[in-house]
Parts: sequence; C-alpha cells; structure tokens
Amino acid sequence: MKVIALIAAIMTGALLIYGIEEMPKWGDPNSPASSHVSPLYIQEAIEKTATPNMVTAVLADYRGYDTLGETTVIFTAGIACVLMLRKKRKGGGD
Amino acid sequence: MAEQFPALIIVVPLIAAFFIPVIGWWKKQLCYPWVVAVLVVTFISSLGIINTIMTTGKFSYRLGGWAPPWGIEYALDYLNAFVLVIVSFISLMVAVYSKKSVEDELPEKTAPFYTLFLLLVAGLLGIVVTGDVFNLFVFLEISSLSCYALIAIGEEGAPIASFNYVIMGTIGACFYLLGVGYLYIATGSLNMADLAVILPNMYHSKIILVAFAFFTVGVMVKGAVFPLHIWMPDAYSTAPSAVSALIAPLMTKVAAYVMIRIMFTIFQPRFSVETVPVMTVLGWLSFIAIFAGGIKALAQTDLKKMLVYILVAEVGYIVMGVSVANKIGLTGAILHILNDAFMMACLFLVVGAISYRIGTRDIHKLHNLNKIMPFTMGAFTITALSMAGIPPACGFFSKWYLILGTIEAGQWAFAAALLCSSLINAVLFFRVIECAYFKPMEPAYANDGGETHMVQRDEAPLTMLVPIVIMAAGIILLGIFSGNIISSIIQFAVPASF
Amino acid sequence: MLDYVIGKYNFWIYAVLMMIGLYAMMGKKNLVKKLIGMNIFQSAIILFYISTGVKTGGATVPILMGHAQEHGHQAIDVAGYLNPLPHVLMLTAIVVSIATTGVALAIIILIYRRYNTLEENEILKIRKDTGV
Amino acid sequence: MDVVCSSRPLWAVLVSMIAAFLILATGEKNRNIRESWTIIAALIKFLIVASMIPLILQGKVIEYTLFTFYPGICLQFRVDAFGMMFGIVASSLWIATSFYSIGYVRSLNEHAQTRYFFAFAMCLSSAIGIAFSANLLTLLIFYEILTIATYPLVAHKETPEAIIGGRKYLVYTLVAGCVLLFAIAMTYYLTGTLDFKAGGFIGEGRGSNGILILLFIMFILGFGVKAGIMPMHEWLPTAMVAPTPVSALLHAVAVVKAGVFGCLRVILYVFGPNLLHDLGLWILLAYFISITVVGAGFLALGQDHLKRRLAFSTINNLAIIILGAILLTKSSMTGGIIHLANHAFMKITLFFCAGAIYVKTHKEYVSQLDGVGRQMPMTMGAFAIGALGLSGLPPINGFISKWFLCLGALEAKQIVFLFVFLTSAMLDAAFFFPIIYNSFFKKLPAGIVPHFDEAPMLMVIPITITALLSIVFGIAPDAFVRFFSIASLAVQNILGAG
Repeated sequence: MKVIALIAAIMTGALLIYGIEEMPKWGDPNSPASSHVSPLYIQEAIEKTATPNMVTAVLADYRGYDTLGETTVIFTAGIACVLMLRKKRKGGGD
Repeated sequence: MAEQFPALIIVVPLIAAFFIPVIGWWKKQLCYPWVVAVLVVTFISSLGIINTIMTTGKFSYRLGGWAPPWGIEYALDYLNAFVLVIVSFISLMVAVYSKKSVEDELPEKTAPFYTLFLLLVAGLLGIVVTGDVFNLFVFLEISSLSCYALIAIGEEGAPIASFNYVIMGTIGACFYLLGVGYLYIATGSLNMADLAVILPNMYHSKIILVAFAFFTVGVMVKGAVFPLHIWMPDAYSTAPSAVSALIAPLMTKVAAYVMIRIMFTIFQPRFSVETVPVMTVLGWLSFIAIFAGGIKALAQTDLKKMLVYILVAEVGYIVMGVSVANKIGLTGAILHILNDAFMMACLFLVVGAISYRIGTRDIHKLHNLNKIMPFTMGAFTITALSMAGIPPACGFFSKWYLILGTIEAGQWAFAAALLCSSLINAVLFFRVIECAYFKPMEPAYANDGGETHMVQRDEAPLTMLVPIVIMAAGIILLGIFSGNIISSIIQFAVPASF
Repeated sequence: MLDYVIGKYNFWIYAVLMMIGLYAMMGKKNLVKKLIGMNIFQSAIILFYISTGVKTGGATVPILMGHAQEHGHQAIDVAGYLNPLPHVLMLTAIVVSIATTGVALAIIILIYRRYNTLEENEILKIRKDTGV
Repeated sequence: MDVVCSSRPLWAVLVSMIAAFLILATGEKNRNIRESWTIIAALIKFLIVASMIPLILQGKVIEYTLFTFYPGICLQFRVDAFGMMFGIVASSLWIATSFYSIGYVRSLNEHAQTRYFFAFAMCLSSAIGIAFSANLLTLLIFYEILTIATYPLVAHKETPEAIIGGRKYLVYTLVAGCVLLFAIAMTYYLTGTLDFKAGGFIGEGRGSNGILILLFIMFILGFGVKAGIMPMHEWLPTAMVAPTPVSALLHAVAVVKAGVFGCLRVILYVFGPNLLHDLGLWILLAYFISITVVGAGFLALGQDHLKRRLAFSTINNLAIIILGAILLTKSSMTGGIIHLANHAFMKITLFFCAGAIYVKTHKEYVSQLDGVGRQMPMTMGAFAIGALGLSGLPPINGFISKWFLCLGALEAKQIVFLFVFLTSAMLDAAFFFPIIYNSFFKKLPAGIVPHFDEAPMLMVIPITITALLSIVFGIAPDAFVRFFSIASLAVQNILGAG
C-alpha cells in the first residue's frame, strides 16, 4: 500500500510540476484569472450590490447559490453525524 | 412557470430536506410521504424541463439574475435534461420502495435518513443541472457527504468501507477541484459555456493538459471507473438496501454524465481525442473493467456483491462508449446511462426485497423463490435477460449501439469484450435463475418445517413490489421504445461537435 | 531556472504539500493520520487557489476603501484590489473541507465503537478473525 | 414487387404472445380455461397466417413497420414466399402440438404446466416473428427471444440432467447469439442496411472479400448452432431430456427450423447465390455440411435411446436442407425449401409417436420396443409412415424433397452430393427399419399378452393427422396451403433477382 501511495504521490507531483512551467508568475495582475471575470466584480460590486466588501458581494450575491450549497454542506454534515452517532433509545448502545 | 423548473428541481428537495428533521421530531410517520411528495414534484419538474427543451430548444437559467460568466447559470440541454429525468424518476421509485426497508433496517433513524436521502438526490440533480464547474463541485460534495453517512450506517463492515470511500472520494473531489483551479488560472472563467469558447485557443497549453488529467482522474474515482473503483464494491454492498438501490445506479451514471460533459462540452472532442491519448487509455481500462468486473462477480456468492462487481463492468460499458468517441458509440453510452440506471436500480431493489423477506442474499439459498416471490423473481428475470442482452429488453439496444460504435472505431477487441460481457452476465444471472426456478426443493427457506413443507407465497410488501414491477416494465418498454428515445432525445444529446 | 522556481514558488509549495497529503491519505495505517493527510491535501488546494488571487503592485484586500464609495465605479482601479473570486471559492471549499472532516470523524467514531482500534491492519485482522 | 401494408404479420406474432400472458394470468387452477387459450391462439394464428397465402401467391409482399430504431434499422415485418413457408409450417403444426401437449402433460401429470404452456406460446410467437422478419435485426430479436423461451422447456423436468441440458443449450445458443450480433453489427457497418433482399445485398457494401468470408462464417456459425450443424450439434441430443412435445417443437416446428431458416436467409437473402459463387464459398460450405449429413446418420445408428436417435436424424435432415440451398441451383433450392416443410411434418409425427409410447409404456429405448406395434398399432403405423418418408419412399412427402435435391445435385454437376443425398436416405432407412420391424414383428417380452392399448385420443389424433398429411403432401404437394407453389415462388424471386 505504501508503495502505491508513494507512486501515486510522485505521479501527482510530477503532473503538478509539469503544469507549473506555463503558470502565470506570482501575483501577475494580467494573468487570465485576474483579468477575465474578476475586474467586473471589483468595479461593479459597489454599484450593483451596495457592498464595499467584494468578497461578500460575490459570495452572497453573484455566486449566492454556491453559498446556499455551502450551507447545505454544513447541514448535511450535521445530519450525517446525527444519523451515524445517535445511539438507539432502547437497549444500551454497542 | 416552465422557465422556473431548473430552480425548482434543486430548491424544492433542498428546502424540503431542511424540514424533515422538524417533521420527524413532530411525527415520524410523516417523513416518508413527505419525501415521496417532494420527489414527485422533482420528477414533474424534470419532465417540465425536458418538455420545454423538446418544444423550444435548450435554455439557461440565471440564478439571482446575474449574467454568466459572472453569476451561476443552469444550462439545460438535451443531455442533462435527459439525465435529470433518469435521476428524479429512479430516486422517486427508490423512495417509494424505501418505506419497509427503512423500518426494518433503521427503525430509529427515519428522520435523518430521509433528510440525507433527499440531500443526496438534490446533490445529484444539482450536479446534472448546473452549468458552472465550481457549483458542480459544491453539489458533488453535498451528494458525497450524504452518501458517506448513508453507507456508514449499513451492515457489518460498512463504516470501514465508508471511510475508504471518504478517502477515495475526497481525493476524487479534490482532483476535480484542482482541475477547476487549473482551468481558472488559464482562463479566468468558471462557466462551462464560457470555458468552451475560450479553451479551443489554448489547447497546446500544458496547464489545460494538467487540468484535463485531474478532471479525468477525479471523475473516474467518483464514477468508480476501473482501476479507481476499489472503494466501490465494499461501500455499495454493505450499505442499507434502499441506499444501495439509490447510489449504485445513480452515482455512477451521474459521474458518467460529468465525464461526457467535461470531455465533449467543456473540451472539444478535437482535444479529448486527438491531443491526448486519454480515449485510448480509457477504452482499454474499460476493456479490463468489463472482464475484471465480470470475473470478480463470478466469484461472489452474495447476490449484492455480485451486482456491485457487475456494476464495475457496466460502468466499463459506458466509458467504452465514450472512449470510442463517435456519434453512434456515444449514443450507445448515453442510452446505456438510461438503461443501466433502470437495470441496476431494479436489481438492487429486488435484492433488497429478497433479503427483506428471506433474510439471505446467498445465491445458493434462493430455492423456490419463484414460488415465494413470483413477481419479484419475474422482475429479476426480465432484468437478468436485459443484462444478458436479450431483446426486446433494453440492455440489448444499448449494447447494439455500443457495438456499432466500436466497430466504427475499428476497435474489434472492444466489440468482443462487449459480447463476452453479455455472456458472462448470462452465466451470472442464470446461476441465480436456475437456482430460484429449477432446483428441486431443499429446506432452505423455513427449514424448521417438515421435509414436505409446501412453499407458501410470501411476496414483498406492496410499497416494495410496485417500484420493482414498474422498473421491470420500464426495462421492456425502454427496449421497445428505444428508437423513439434516440430519435427524439439522445440524437440531440450527443454533443454537437460530432 | 531560478525564475522558474522563485517566480512561481507558490506552486512549488503547494505541490509539495499536496504530495505529502496524498501520501498520508493512502499510505498511513492509522485512520486519523489518513484524515490529517486529507486535511493537508485540501489545505494545499486552498493555498493554491488563494495564491492565484494575488496581484503584485500595491493591490490590497478586496474591500473598497471608505472614500472610494463616492467616486462611482469608473474610478475604481482594478489593479488596486486583489481578485475576490478565489477567496469566495475557497470560503466554500473550506466549509466543504470542514464538513468532510466532520463526517469522516463521525465514521471514525463508529469504527472505534465497533473495533476498539483505529489501526487499519488491526481492524482487518479483527474482521478476518470474526469471519466477516 | 407489390408491397401491401397490413398489420396481419404483427397480429400473427402477437396472438400467441397475448395468449402466453393470458395463460400466465389464468394459472394452474383453471386448467381448462388455460388450455383453451392455447388452442384458440393456435387456431387464430393459423388462420391469420393462412389468410396471407393468396396475396403471397400473387407475388405480393406484406409489410408492416413497427418501430424505427435508428436510420436504416426498423423493427419490421415482411412476409415473402420463403418466410411464408416457415410461417405456415410453424403455425399449422402448433395446432397439432397444442392438442398433443395437453394430452401428454395431463397423462403424465407434469408439474409447472402453466410455465410450460407459457413458454410454448412464447416460442411460437418468436418462431413466427423469425419467419416474418424483414431484416436481420428483427430476426435476431426474435431469435434471441426464442432462445430464452425454449430454455424453461428444455430444463422443464428440473432433474439434474435436465438442468445440465438446459445449461448446455443456453451456452451454445447464447454464444451463437453473440456471434450473430457481431456479424449483424458488422453488416450494418458495411452496408448501412439490414433488409433482406432476394439474391443478397451484402455484396453492394464496402466489405472486402476477406471480411465477407469472415462474416459468412460467423453467420453460419451463429445460425448453425440452432440448426445443429456439426460440430455444434452437441446440445441437441442433450436437450432430449425435455418432455416429448418440447422435443417435437424443438425439432420440427420452431427452434432448429429457426436455425435452418436463418442459415437459408443468410445464404439466399443476405449473400445471395452470385456472391457465394464469386467467393467460392458455396462449395466449401457444401462439403462442410456433407460431413454433418453423413456423420449424423452414422451417429444415429449407434443410439439406443429413441429420442436421441431421432435427434441425430434431425441433424441429418437439417443439414440436407442447408446443403440443398447452398448448391444454389433451382431444383436444389426448391428441394431444400420444401424439405423444410416436409421434414417438419414427418419428424413431428415421429416425436409424437415416441411421446405416445413413453406415456403409455414408459419405454424410451429402441431395444425395448419389441412388439409395441401390436399394442399401439395406430401410433406405430404413423411412426412407420414418418420413418419411411424420411428414407425417401414415395408416396410420402419426403420423396418429393429428396427427388428435387438429387436433381439439384445433378444440375450443379456435383455427383458427390448426389451420393451424399442417397447415402443419407439409406442411413435413414437403416436406423428406422429395425424399429419398425421389431415393433410389429417381434414378440412382446415374455409374460405380457399383446392387447390393444393406445395412448389417449388427444395424442393419437394429432399423430394420425400429421402422418396422413405427410402422405397427402407426398401425393399432392400443392394441396391445402400450397407449399410447392410457395417454394417455387421463393426460388424464382431469388434467381430472378440474382
């Protein structure tokens, strides 16, 4: 198992390092990530959502559905724990 | 109304799930009708969606009114509307079925069980409906988390199987997330349609290549594609029967959908087929999967374990159809998503009913089952014939298109694998059928009675039987009407780039 | 070459973290250690995402300066703020990661209740001995 | 060629399928109602089929399209002269078999009679479906249904032997089904169509000679299994464990005839005489089949079990039919096609007799039959007619087909095959004469006084009728249902087009 784990880790690492070559440089303001979608968030957030915090604006408004999903994930985890850990009422748990 | 269906199909089960703990705290018996009612609404919504698409063509739904790619968009086309109908219908059937099996297996946990059941369905529907790669990840995690928990409360060995699933599933989800990150770095977008426009200009990029690799591996883990299926047999076979009947047919199919979506919508077939040899690799992996699954299934005596290994092979079918990357093969793959969902659901439902009534899943102890449970065994037989590729059951037709696809791609070995696999399936299922129908009486059932104990009919309860019979009838009808399904839906669901 | 390493050091760090996490998840025998590996793995991804939001050249956190509000949106300098999107995504991803950890811990409790151990090989041995 | 659209072929298929479900619904308790469904369906089916004869004789073709699966592939029925031949044989003999079956299972008080009659009706449906298929896919669909529907009949007795017989049957036929599926998919890939055409269509496709030869081999292997071509005949004697009416059905009416019918369809309607001549395949197949003709005859000599002896005689005669078709001359084809019908009438008589003997005396071996003729003169008289007919003695119908076959061998200028035909006739005589002689002229075992003691009338009447029909068709081959005209018409179509 350890060998397999090692191989998997090394292969993943190799893949990651292979991709690094063409990655944009650290903090490049013209990288696609910072220039395609995000400028509009920065510019329009205050006007469209009246929220100075752009992260909040995107989180709760532009991508509000993700946040609903996020809440649901927490709810799911909570219910999952209830389902798994609650012991039977009658007769001692095992 | 019609344009609100995409939102309804997610929101209704999601909100309804939040209410179940309250309802369960008030009156436990109400959980079941509530879930069934909600899933009926979901099913109607999915029918509404596919109806809208068939009359007016594909459409998208902007959540919160934000235009893509800034906001999240639900992009509905033939492919995901088709999968939505499958998911919502099968989950409705399993929900109807679940009543007795939950009472039997999890008497104290009704409310949280149904909450997670609904969340799982909502997650699966969300994966299918969304047009945003990150939103897909969120729904993937909702469905995975509920899946982990639902599996963990199964029989002996379930927690450990579930833990392995958590580890593998998280690796899969994280790889998917990494793929999203790489695409985001390269393009700055998260919207599938937007990505599909931007990406073709950068197919030479190594980042895209790495992203594609991570996507593929991630989806393969989630979809239990050989050889990343190792978590699956234990997890699915130890889960409670209603849970296996839900996740076994749907989880793998939804993952297959995501695979088709990524490979042929986000990326163009030009990239997926020509730039990287991933199709060849996938094809040969599914080739091995079909044999490995079949042979492992032959070694099982537990009916449910056997089905799980067959599922490995069935996933291989779909991936093989994808990997030949031509129109007819993909038609077969998409048709098989439908057919296999029905067949697997029906088989798992039957196995659940058998273990509910007889208390065993050992295939050598099913003597006289045709007399005890004639309808259940009838459904089992129909499905078994379908798995073995006997017309007019639906399994034959998907195999037909898959074989045509492999022939068109010139992959003779794949065609041979598909044929061998139906023979293996025939052996697997006729073992059971022979035992249930033809083996002379043996005191396996109610062996406390005398030697000449006359077998009494003891059919599964109605809530179990009705879904089983509907699924079995569906298998025949899907076969007969496969032509209509292909001409009215699937031929448009195959990505336009073919 | 130095540029290749130093200019993109964020990717190197997360690649290493990720390998550590992945190895721990698959190679460790103790279930909690596996879980810790999982957390390292997820943290690596989170770091990776966050690092893509960085802009050099005086960009600050994506919260609008108090006075900028009056300027209207034309005046807002895109280069002056970090990219908010990765932060949003990672807020969600962090929550997901926590939830996963929670569920996994609950499963571990179930396992411990049943087998009284968290070592994978011991559990396997117990299961073999009991014939399940 | 005039095409008439009519749903009659569909109804001919459906009638017995509907009856099958009525039988299932009626169940064991109302035996008389259940049996009346069989009889009614048999009569209606025959009438429907017979009503189409005049149209066929006018040179018209009856078509009915049920579904379109994919461009170029439909579930379609087309009744032409050749299909009509098989259709009449199957539907008319079903009437006889129905009555006989009822007598047989009631006399022996068989178990699971509902399943038995259900499977029987399904078999007939698929046999008619095979006869009236318009294309290879429709043919395959019904062919596979036939395979499955026959399985419960073969394994009916549920003894270990029967179960093994059933397994063997399934293995052979399902493998054959897979080979066929591949060959058909390949054919579609090469030609874009699967519709039968008198004189063949595959030559117009883009297959190279090598591939066509390979396909031909696969087709013959696929259909040859059911037709019992050596060395794929092994299942047939093993399947003799089934109840006698089943053997009669297997041998004379539906299953093996379906195999032969398939072979002939492939030879005459898919490849066509011209292509087979060009590829030189005909002579190879002719020699290959000759081995079966002679080999089966010799093997039959060595069998003591009456039904096994009959089984080898069947293998022998089926091979003669195929040999007639593959010689590709006018007379030989006519002889082959008409032997399809003639052999059916004679062989069903023989099997009926074997069953009647078993019901009355529980004797199964040739060596036990001394003096039975005195006890059951009518049965053994019919047996003698059937046996003499198979040996080619006038005025029984076997003579006519053998005459044409021999003429065909001369026309083809292949004297070798003339000898093959003659040898086979001689062998037929050699293994039937001892039975006739012993049963009439030897004394019963000591202590048993010969007395008239026939099988139940429900069995004797069908036997007598089929035996008499054999003579009638021998004297007037064009009587009643006009076999001879239909056969010549079929040959005309093939040669006219080729």
